[in-house]
Amino acid sequence: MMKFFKKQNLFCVVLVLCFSLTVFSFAQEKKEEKKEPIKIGAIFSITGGASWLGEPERNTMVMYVEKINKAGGVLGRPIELIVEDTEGNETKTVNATKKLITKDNVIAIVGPSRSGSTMAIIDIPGEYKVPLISCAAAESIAVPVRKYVFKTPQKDSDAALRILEHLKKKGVKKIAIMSEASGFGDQGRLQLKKYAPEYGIAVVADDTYGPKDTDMTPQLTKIKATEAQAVVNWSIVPAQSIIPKNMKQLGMTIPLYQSHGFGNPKYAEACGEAGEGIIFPAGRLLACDTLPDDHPQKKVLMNYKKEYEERFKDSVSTFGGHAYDALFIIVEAIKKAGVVDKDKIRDEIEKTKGFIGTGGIFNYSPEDHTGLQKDAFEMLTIKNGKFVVLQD
Amino acid sequence: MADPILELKDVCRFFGGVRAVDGVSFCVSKGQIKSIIGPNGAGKTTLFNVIAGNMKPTKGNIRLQNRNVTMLPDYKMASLGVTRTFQTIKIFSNMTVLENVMIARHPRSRAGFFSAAFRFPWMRREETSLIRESRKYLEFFDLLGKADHPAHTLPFKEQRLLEFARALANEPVILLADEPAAGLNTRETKDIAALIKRIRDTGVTVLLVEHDMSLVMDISDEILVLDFGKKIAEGTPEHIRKNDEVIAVYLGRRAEGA
Amino acid sequence: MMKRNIYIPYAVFLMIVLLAPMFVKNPYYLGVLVQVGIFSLVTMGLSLLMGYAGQISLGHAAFFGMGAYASAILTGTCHWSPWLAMGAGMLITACVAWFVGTPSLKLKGHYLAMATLGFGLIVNIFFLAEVDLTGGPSGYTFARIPHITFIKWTIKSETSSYYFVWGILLVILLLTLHIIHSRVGRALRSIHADEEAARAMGVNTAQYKVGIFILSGIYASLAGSLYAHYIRFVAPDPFGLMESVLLVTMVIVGGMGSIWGAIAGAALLIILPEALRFFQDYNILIYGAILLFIMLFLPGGIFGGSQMLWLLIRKIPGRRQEAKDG
Amino acid sequence: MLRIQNIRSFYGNLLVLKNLSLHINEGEIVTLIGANGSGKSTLLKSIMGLLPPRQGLIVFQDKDITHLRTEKIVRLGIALVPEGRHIFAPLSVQDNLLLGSYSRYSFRNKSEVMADFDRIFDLFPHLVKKRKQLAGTLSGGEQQMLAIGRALMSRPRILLLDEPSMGLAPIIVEDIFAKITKLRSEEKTTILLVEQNAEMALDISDRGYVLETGKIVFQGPREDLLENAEIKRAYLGK
Amino acid sequence: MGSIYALAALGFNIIYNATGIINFAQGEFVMLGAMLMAYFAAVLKLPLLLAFIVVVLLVACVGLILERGCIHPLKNPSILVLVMITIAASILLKGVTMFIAGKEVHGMEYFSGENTVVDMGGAKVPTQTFWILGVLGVVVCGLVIFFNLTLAGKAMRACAFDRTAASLMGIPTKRMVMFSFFLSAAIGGMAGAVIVPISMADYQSGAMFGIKGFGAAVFGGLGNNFGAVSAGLILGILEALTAGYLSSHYKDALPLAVLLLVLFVKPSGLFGSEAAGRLKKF
Repeated sequence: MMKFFKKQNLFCVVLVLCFSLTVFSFAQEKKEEKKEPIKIGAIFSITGGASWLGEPERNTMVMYVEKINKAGGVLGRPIELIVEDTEGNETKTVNATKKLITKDNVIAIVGPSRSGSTMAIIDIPGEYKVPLISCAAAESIAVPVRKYVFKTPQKDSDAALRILEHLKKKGVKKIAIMSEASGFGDQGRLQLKKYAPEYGIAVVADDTYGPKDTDMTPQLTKIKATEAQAVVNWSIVPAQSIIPKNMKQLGMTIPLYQSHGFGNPKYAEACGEAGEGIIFPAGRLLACDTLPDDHPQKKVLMNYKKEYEERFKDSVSTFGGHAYDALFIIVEAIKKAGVVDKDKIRDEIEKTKGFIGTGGIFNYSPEDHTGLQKDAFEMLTIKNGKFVVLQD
Repeated sequence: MADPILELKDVCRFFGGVRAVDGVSFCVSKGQIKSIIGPNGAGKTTLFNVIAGNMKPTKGNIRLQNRNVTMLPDYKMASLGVTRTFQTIKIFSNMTVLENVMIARHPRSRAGFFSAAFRFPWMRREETSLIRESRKYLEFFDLLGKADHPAHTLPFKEQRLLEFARALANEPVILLADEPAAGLNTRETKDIAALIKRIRDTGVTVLLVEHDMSLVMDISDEILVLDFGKKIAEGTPEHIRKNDEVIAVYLGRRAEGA
Repeated sequence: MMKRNIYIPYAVFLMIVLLAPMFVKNPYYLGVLVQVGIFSLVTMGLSLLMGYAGQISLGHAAFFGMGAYASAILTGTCHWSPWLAMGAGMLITACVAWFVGTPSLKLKGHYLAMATLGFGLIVNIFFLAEVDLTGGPSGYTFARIPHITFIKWTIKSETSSYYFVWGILLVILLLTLHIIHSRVGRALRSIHADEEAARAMGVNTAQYKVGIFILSGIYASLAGSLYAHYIRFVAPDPFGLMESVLLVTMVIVGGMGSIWGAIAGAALLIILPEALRFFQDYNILIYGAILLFIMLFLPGGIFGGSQMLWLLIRKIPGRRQEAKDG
Repeated sequence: MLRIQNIRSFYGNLLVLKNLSLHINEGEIVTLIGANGSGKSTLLKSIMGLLPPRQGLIVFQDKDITHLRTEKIVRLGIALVPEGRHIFAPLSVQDNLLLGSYSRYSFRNKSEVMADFDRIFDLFPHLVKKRKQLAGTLSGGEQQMLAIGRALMSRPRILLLDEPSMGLAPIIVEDIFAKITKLRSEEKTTILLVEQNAEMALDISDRGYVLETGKIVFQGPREDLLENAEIKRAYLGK
Repeated sequence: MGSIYALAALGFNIIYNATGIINFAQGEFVMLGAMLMAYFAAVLKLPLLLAFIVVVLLVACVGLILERGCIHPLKNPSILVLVMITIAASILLKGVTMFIAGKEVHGMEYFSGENTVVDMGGAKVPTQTFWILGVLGVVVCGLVIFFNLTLAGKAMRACAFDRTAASLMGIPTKRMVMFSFFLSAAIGGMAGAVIVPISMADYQSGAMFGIKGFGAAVFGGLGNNFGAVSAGLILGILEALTAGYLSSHYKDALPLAVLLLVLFVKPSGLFGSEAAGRLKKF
């Protein structure tokens, strides 16, 4: 009989635990409503397949919201940041968005981190009239323009254009494309294929790999057999660090171009010495110390880099920068609007002009919710394991 | 021999190189109790499986009521009236006693996914009559009082009875009983013997595999002895008891006196 | 007697479902409940397959995804009516289920698990690879999936979605309960208990197994269509292997062999992560821990557990639940 | 030698053995008869520590073994030949026997174990030719012999036999019973025999117990049991 | 790659053989092995051999803890419950790893130096491949010797076949189960440790190893170690061929489809015999 009772007790414990958890989380929210802070929501892929995006984004937001609040908040009111995790799953993203809007009553949302997730919720801001600034790069987020949806990262197509420009300058006529089988890789692949003819460049190979693959030699062997003069890889996952290694193993000497998704010092680290000489477009953040001092972004970038690295003991990545930009665009808009009103804030965001962010200088307009041009990208390369601005 | 219900002609079943059943021919007449005996591994259960359609014979011919049923799968055999009980009891433990019997009426009812989902009136009538008929069989085996008990709560002997009730509810032409006395004591074995006779008296032919010689000798009309997949003797109990070969490979000296 | 058995809980459940929106007004909570409804539909089918027929499928998210993609593509690219697309989705899924199920269900145990898992992966890779058809990894972006229209109401708001999804669920639930308590249900359970004996009773087990596989596939496909029209965006991610595993977990956590358990399991595993949002990063830990806990101490699932509790209250020394499944 | 005092054993919440007591003296063959479900196998499991009783005491050679683990009990010198034989089908005959000696095998007594092989093969000459064969390919009778041989490899002081005649042809059963008698006369092994085939079992044993629904309902020397009218009717079929 | 699948499959087999459990946390063992190896070798800069041994032992201990904590307390669990428990355990392991090691990707240099390749008939083969094959070879030989020639190995096989009978022989069955987890975790850890220079690892990479390893184990015929190794290698080769010559999209799908077909034709897996493949019902 003993065991029977024991089991029963444990069952009760579980029940009580579940129940109290739920109640607790409800109660928690009730209390907070009295302080009347300005609520800003954030949806990032903190866990799941894209956690390396969500993590720096969340960290950035948390850090700067604290900073702002310490400095007295906005319009005399503190900002309350509510961060939700998408777990890289579209259904969860939808839930998170609806929760932020209808339960937490946020006035604006930053995120999601990924294009797919953003596409999944793209109509929700419009439905509930809450401005949203996405940290995902895909062009389709801002094209066509949706009234309540903005984005901070540079456009994929601009990255593609920069790469193609550079290739043309180098006299490359034939390229091989590699891309990761994900929303990001897919978009980039399409952009490259679309614009390559305009630069007189032919795509002689087009291959993909899974985000969790660990060996790209089969694809690269295939490319090696073609006449490609350069490999352009479009990916955002760690797997891309394997490519330069594999290329070296195969004895391939043609240059490797990466997308802006390579913009994470960890990836360069993971490549080891095989990474030397990789060329890729990126925001200036990564190589901000090699920027000329008179560059308008230099101060912002250096500050952000310093603060982030001090606080989190971790190297800065461009993705965190996207969140930085989004947060300050919203803060600026609130200041300008003077009232905490979702529609007014939206209007002010749209009027943002000349805002110096980490990604570039933002100019939104009713026709353009991207805010950045292709000059926001700088061509970078890896020298001695460090990102530097490519000088030519 | 009048009226052969089941006829086997030169039936073989090989597993790789092993000849589990090797050219066995015999027939079972209507209303008979026929037993198959033989040492362990002689191919008795394999032969059962071949007849019931669980396994296809490698060679040979099986006829049921003058119809060729050699290659039919087991569930078809069941609907044609070949029903079996198992050596290790195989009742449906996740159902009630009544439901166990109702399953046996499966080939004699017709509700499918669609009609079940929408509960047409005819289907409801079918269900009611199913319950009525099934209770009749439970009554025959004195299990009616436990109709709503979960089947796995029955004591061993009653599970065996339930297996018979279920088999009978299938309205078999021929009942294949695989060691019905396994695990029963002498008294219970006698009950089973009486029961099998009763079943025979309702007009069902019975084919039996059994180790308990007292049971076999007591109730069989005819006995078939298998050894290494081959038939070594066939005949009445008296005949078998005196067969030298059978004594040598199977019965031993003691049985002579029994 | 049997009638009372199934209709009373059903009526109670009906009342709860109908009245729930009176207490839950927030669209977010309603949205979560809509998802509970959608997933319950899948787990109900899966529960029929697992709990009743005793077969396992680690590829059910594929059927779910096929329904969703069929709805998305047929309404978006081909401009079909959502209802027609839904039906077509179910038809396609049924055919695929038949095609896959016929050879797969001859397998047993881990081999069946592997076969269905492999099938699920292949379908997911198909969603990823056929960029021109499905939009590939970025999801279906060629057109917005339209709202569904029921008679004259457009199902757009959370409340209408709630009633729509749960309305469909209730109808299906009733049909499912009918199936369970019928000749077909008995045949399925007999397969679970002992396939050989079932065949010996004249049950065409192969046909029933494939039948129930198709049926559960259709449920999943229908749920997928509802999902597509509710979320209005489909991408391959939510139809992958982990989702299949999650679905199976829902059924087991809820308690195998009970349709109510399937609904309870879906509800728990949808609501739990939402409730755990509070814990941020820690939720994966807590989620894993809770799952482990349920499995360790309630192997019969929550429904098995609550039955045990009930038995205890009634002071009937019940048999141990776990002896039954397996 | 083995004394069981008032044990109560449960299957789940089902009480199977209700205050059961019995004892076995050194050198005896004791038969336990009873219907299916009367608790015979449960009793053996309780002795072996596979299903320890919740109450009561099991004493083996003045040592309390009630709650010892199975391994320990085997080491002390009790071996069970389980119902249905349970040989290791995928292993060879020799390996099966070798595993039988697991509880006392070590480098030091390797030769001793090897000598035991010969002892077993002497007892069951059938097995010699098949020592390299996989155990699963043996016939039922040979499997039963292997199972007994395997149990003997642990050099038990007392051997528990659960239904050794089950599913075997009469001629083989006779052979097995002959071996059991031989075991006692030659090896001086104490034996507890659980049998369905009551008549044959009682023939070779010294004493007997009758078990019904978890309780001993009758006990006594062989003659008493054979004479008892009730037992005759229920178990001997006379 | 195939070798890793083979190693993972072996891990599945060992636990399956001893307990009839499919341990879905097997992939996490590989992941843990990889993560720890990267940590010890790349961060702490321990000598390779020492790091390797420490890693394998640590992972094996995790296996032990898993058995003690999750499998052992269950008295009479059904197979399905066990499956779910191992899945839950793998989620937990993943979570813990995420906390301790973070979400980043970890990698390290090849054992015999970065970018060393051997030229084999025109194809360049990285040296790490030989390390992996070597480890696989050693593990396979070790297992063959253990299971066929030692008493403990035979006892484990006996345990796998019939646990009750084994305990009646005086074999400590519970310790055998524990040991099987220990062993299979150790093998998983080894696989992880040798693969990390090639593929790198993060806290999520376990799932893939798990699935592929499970696939290889099943297709090789569950419980059949020779089959597991062959099927693992075949799986790896098929993948490389598909990616190289057909479509990289379907690189994962095609080998799966091929193996599914095999399964349909021969339900007990490539090398499983009907009799040996005890089909467990869910």
